[in-house]
Amino acid sequence: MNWESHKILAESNQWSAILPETALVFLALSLLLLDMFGGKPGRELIGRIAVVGQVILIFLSFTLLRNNLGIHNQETFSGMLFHSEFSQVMRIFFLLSSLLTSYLGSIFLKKNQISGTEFYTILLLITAGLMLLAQSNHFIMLFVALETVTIGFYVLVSYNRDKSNSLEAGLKYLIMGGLSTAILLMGIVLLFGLASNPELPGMSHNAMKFSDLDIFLRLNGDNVVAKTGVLLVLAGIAFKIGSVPFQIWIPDVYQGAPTPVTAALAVSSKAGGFAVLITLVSGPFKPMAELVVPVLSLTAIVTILFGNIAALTQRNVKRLIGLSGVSHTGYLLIGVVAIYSIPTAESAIVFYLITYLLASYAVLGVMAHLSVAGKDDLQELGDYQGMLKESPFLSGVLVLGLSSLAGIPPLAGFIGKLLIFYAAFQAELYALLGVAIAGIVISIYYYFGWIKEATFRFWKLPILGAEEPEAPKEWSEIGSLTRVTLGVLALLTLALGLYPGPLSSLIGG
Amino acid sequence: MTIGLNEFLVVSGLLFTIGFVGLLIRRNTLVLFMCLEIMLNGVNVALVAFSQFNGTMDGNLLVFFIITVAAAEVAVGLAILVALFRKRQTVYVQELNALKN
Amino acid sequence: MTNYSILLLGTILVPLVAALVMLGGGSLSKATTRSLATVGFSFPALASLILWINFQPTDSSGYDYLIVLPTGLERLGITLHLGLNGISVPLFFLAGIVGLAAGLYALQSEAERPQQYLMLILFMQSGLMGVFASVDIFFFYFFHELALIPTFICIGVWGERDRHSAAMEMTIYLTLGAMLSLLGLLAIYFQSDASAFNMIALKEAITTKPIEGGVQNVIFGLLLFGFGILVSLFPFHSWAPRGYAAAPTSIAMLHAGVLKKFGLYGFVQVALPLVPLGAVHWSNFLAWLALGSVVIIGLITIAQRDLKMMVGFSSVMHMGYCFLGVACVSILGAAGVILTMVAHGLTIALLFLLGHVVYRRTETFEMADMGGLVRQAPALAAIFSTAVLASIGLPGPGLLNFFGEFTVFTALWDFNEAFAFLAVLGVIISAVYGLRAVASIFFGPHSETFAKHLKENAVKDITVAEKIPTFILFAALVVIGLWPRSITDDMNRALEAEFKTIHAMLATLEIQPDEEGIEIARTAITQNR
Amino acid sequence: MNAAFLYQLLFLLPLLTAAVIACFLRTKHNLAANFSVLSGLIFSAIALFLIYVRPEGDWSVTWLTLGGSFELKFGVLFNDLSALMLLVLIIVGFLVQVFSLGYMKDDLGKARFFAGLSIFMFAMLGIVLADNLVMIFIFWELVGFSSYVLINHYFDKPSAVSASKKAFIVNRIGDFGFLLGILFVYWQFGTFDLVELEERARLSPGYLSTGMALLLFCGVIGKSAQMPLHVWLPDAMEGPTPISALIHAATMVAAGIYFSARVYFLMLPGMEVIMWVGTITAVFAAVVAFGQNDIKKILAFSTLSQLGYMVAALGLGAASSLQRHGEHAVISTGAAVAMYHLTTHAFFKALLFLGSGSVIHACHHEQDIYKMGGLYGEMKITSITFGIGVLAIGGFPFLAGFFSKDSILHLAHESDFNLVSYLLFGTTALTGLYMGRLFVVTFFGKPRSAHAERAKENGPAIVLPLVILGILSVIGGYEWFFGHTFEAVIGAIPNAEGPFKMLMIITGLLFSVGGLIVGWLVWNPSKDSDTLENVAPGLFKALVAKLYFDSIYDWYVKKVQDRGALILGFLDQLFITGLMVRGTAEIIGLMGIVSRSLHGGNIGGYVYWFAIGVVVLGAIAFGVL
Repeated sequence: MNWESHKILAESNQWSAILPETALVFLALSLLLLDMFGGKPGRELIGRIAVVGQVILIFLSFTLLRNNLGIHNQETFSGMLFHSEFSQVMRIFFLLSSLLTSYLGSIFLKKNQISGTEFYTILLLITAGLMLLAQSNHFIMLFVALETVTIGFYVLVSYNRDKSNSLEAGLKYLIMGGLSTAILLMGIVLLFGLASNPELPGMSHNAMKFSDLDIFLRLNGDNVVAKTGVLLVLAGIAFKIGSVPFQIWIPDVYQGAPTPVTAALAVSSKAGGFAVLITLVSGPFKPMAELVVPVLSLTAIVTILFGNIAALTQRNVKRLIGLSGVSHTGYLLIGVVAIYSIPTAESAIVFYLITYLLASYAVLGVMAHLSVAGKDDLQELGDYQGMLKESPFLSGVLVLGLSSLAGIPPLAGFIGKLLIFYAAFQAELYALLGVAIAGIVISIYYYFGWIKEATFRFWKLPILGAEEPEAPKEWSEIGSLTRVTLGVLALLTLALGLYPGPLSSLIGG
Repeated sequence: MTIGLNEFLVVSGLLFTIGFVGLLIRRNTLVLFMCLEIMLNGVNVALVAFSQFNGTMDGNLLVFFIITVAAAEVAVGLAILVALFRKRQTVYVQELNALKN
Repeated sequence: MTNYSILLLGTILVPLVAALVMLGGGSLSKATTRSLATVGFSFPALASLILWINFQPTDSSGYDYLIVLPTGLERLGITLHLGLNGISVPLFFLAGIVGLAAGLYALQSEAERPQQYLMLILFMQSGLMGVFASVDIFFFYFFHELALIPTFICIGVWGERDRHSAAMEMTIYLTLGAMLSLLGLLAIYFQSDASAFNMIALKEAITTKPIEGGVQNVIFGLLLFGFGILVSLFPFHSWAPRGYAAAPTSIAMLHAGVLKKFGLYGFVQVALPLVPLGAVHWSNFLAWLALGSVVIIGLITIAQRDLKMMVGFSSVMHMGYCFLGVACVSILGAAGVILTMVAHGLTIALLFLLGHVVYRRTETFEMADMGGLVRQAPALAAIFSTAVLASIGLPGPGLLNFFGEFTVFTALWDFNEAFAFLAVLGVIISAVYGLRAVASIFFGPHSETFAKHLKENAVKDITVAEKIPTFILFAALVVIGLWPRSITDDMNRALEAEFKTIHAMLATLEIQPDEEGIEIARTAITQNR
Repeated sequence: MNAAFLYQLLFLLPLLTAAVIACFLRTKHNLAANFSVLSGLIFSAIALFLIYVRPEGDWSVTWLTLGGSFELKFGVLFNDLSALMLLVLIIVGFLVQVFSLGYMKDDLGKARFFAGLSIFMFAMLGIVLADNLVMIFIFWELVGFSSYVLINHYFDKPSAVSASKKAFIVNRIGDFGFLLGILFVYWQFGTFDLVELEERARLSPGYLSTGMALLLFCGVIGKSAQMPLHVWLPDAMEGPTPISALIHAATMVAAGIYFSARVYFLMLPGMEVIMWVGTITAVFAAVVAFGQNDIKKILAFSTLSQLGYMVAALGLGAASSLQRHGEHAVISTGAAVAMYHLTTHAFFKALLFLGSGSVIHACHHEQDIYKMGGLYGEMKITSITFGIGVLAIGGFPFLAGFFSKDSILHLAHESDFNLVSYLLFGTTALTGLYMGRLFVVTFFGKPRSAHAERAKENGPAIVLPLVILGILSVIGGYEWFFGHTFEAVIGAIPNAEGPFKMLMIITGLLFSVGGLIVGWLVWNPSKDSDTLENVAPGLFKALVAKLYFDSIYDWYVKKVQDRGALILGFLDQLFITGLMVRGTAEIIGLMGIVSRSLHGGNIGGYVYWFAIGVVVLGAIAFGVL
């Protein structure tokens, strides 16, 4: 193939910059069409088409990224989008996450006998939204992309509409989400109103564009309204990433949502929030370091501690994943704070997010197999007893995933934390490091406790005689696809821990 | 007295606050939806005012998006609420707390 | 890179590969598992022996067998940089030998699902070899963790009484220690302007631009608490006796014998040369805690009635000697630490092993329920009491233990006579608990419980299969004990170079170094305080 | 022949013997015994060659060097002093081995016993030949180990088990000081080597100190069972009698004396204390001996008492010798005298112990002298040789004990410490008396038990060593016996002359023979019970209890140490495991429960979180926070 000609072609047409997003949308729409006109055989193909389409897109985006094709480091659509290196990586990240969600979704849909067209459609739209979100360079773009994602998630969370819990979760997510949208908008409005005020220096007629706002805030950093606006925007994002005190919805929603959606919320939605946050702190909010750094530092501290402590006594695994996810938000926030002095900390965050993705999907993938059809979801820690005996494969994946989340070497999660630590060290954030350590130590308790439930509890005790295991659970059958998917996730978790080189060079830095 | 930017902003702030307080104290989910709408409308007021007084169109532009989004949000919200009402026979948030702790 | 470097890499890879085969190979037949495990345990032992014998550093860094492999983390200064120097060689050998003994004993264990058990121990073995073979500090830490995780799992799955809670406590506590030491190690790197995160580069960087005194204090403090927890320094010891009591024998052998030495090795290899001023600053504090380990834990050991708990506490106590050696901040003290570590590693592994051999015969660890076992198992009695006497530092079987302790005491007297006085009390204390244990297990009349047990069960003397690992450990202990120069000559050279670095560093800090440069530093810091 | 090779051979021989027995001959008892004796014979031959021929050559191996000057060596320093000690070791050692062939004939642990003996010979050899302090300490501990093993020979008996334990631990207490003393010496003089130390101590005597001397002396207190660490020796009699003779009478317990003589130059500042310790031990043990009925215990106390003499001699000698002998004396007078007494004591005390062993063996392991009696009739050789031993220890003129005791009392007389002189003098009288009691009650009168009635003289393996030791007890004190081989030691002994010599002869005669006669009168052998017990039961009870030293120590161990340990263990559980570790975990767990309960499931409540968040952020923006 002649890459050069593609390059020229790509650069000549702005639309080619958002080719993956466009393709996703078309894919989503074609799924709807297929549902309408494809009849029964067409409907059965929907899931597969969605997956195959995403695989192709991932391959495409990956090729573009590897070969430095497409549009890089420049604005498109009159400054609405900006295609940074970082956002290109995040695109693949969201696609990957979406693919895995589709896979988990197929298990979920099959088990609950629910039609899947809307699930895939919305998922693909959300993914497109997330990808645009990561590239947005303008508050309007940001808002629209964000709301696409959020509203899509409202639907997905309550997708299991036969279960009142799923609906309740959707409702809660909606109200809290609506509130946070309002807060975010208020922030945007304040910033916009101030920055377009002709009486102020550095004012702009295009004040919602990040670069203009950057210039404005450089000159008006002390303005109270500007400060308020910045903080309200941060609050809106804090809802997405789930940092204290805007994390309170997380356990309930995670618990009620279908497991694949929980996974997407935990990974994609959070990563989307971080993508925005990183764009903002390395762009328009850069001049506000004096305000943002202490706020984010404090948030990081409280988030790490709260997430871990609240997870400590949690027995419901989905809530546990949610709360532990809160603590991961805290660790990531350390990286965000570090960006202020070490711009390369960005790649540490990306690496962390990738390890988090691998481990989370591994764990949630295992969880998806425990939610048995026709019965209430098995979500209690106690349900994991004797898992090793029932399904050594799943328990192996679970152990690797949880250990990676806990940050234990030689797994990828450890390297992720290490990179964050490196950044924090270089940024001299010693207090945050101390808190992170404390958090990690606390987190060992619940991660290891889970592993303990799954693996320790049926072995013969040499001294006290055998401990009788409870009656075995019904684990849904593990197909070869599951084996491959979860196996690859677990192996990648291990491989990236043992040899992080390729990924870390891919994400730059 | 002339109505300037500040007056608009005060109204906007009031709307926003009323919405927020409503969210805090009201228990009926439908009312909560309305409160959310009020908050968003508060934002809209401010946007329009800023656009007007600062002479840019961006604010007006955003307002349309907000209205669209708000509509979508409420549509989804009502759908969920109806489905939930079928299951639980209530719209009061203090009774919609099966998911907790 | 020579063929020996490949051998060095092999000590890590062979057990790792064996473990991975067991992990990924489905259910292997018993014979396959056993032969895989035997290879996985023997290879590092033999290789470590060869590497130890051939050790001849020509590199100016004092390292031999250097090998560098890429990791992709080069921009973080991390490469898989392996090599041995005079300080790590004895410990590397220790890891190989204790690993072999523990592995051979694990082969005889009646554990359910032996394949998984052996797999985890092989992982551990791989990590253990890696810890002492790493020049790169990241991998030094990394391999430690690689070995630590199987420890937790093995305790949790194949352990004994209280295994769940003991495993949990140990995991959390040791994670805390590991995290603190990781912070300390990273801090050294970031404060030093070194080009890479390995000991050679760090030492070079430190010589030209030492870390500032106050920062050194903080870093050493982090390492002190981190390593202190990992090595069960008083009062952070509570995980150790409980953990060991719950651990399966081979795990206890490997952890108490080798893995625990990570922290002390880190002190000698990393902390002392790189942050000596911090070490001097903390030395009094460290010495007091170490004395607590020796005297208080020693006395608590006397009160133990459970054999495994006793061995566990005694291990904590002996670590106190090592910490005292570290607190001296001198060549002699550091050498004493290494000697004691090697001696203690072999001895404590022996004691855990033999303790379990006894348990197989008495089916209890309660010493009061034993008694008079010598009549049924005279050879076991002889071997066990010799091992206990070795552990209490009796020259003869425990010549190496004695040399280690004596060197530490000598260094300590120079540091502070009163400390030496208190530390030597340990000599009496250990005799008390050691002999009491031997007496109540083997001598005197049978206890009632044991007499009843004897009526129902045939109790035999130690078997050949049990003797083999015992013999391996004893042979290493006695040979090194009789000819300590086999390790001390290289060690001394490395330590002298290390202290030369310290002197050079003190020179740049404008503290005039003389023959006892560190003494000057000590005075200097005392004046500043 | 090169001496180095002989030294190596000497060290290797007993070690290999022990190893071979331990590994291959554990169940082949007779083979093991014969092998051991044969090896002992070769050992003795080599040693004799070394002593009398003194071949040229040194042997020294560096064990390890660290830092600059820290150097541990394995080397041999062979001079007149070590030659003398070696001579004692091989004579008594070989005779005891022969004796054991008979005495341990039917023992089940014979192989173990002989292996232990070989280890002992090895360890003792190390102390004798060592050329530096650390090596001495190493073998010092090792000898304690062999003693432990051998006392523990009858491990079925709880008393033997606890005695062995006690011996080891008490010795360790002494070694505690010893070790510190070595450290002290090293940091003062920068070397462990004895020759270098002597030189440096001579050049800079200012570095010596009382503390150093007393710390080193701690080791002697432990090993030579001086007050207050004497308690282990009487208990150590639980071991087989040949062991008591060799280890706990003739050689090992005397190692402390030998060591002090070897490093007398380091001990000088502490001599006064040393003297007093020795004197008090001598008196104390002699008194307590009256309360013992166990034949071996009586002998043990007499050993204690005689060791006290030696230690007192060490102390006295230094106090007076320095004026008379020049700085270049190889050995101080006191040390020489102590060594002299050590030698003769080794002969007659080994004789007495082996004699008692013969009696015990004949009486089927009966040890109570009031269960014996009338043995003279059947066991003539044993009785006569035992009698020689009794006379020798009592100082009967011109027997071995007379000369050495004479020189000690002479030193005491010459010194400024009159009280010491009187006490030591008086103790001589006591010695005669309790030995008289022992001899009379054991061998005369009527048999007081069935065992004693059936007692018969033992076979040649037992009797022959008795005869040889009997002869040595007679001739072992004369200068011609030593010749010039040990000139540096024997030549340094001051000789009493004139009236004092006469006094010595008279009192020696008086006390030894008088002791026997008075003993006969007071403890009439026809009686079945002890006279003192009848006359003064309170005093006797105190003596039986060894003046309560053991009770006090037992009380300390049980009530203070063990309880302290338990309490510490409890506190450890409470504060460290409980409060510090679990407490922290509990607090965090509690916080976990609290924060978990914050998730009430009510949207209204959750909105408050957002509200608080917004308010806090607003406050920050407005600079309130």
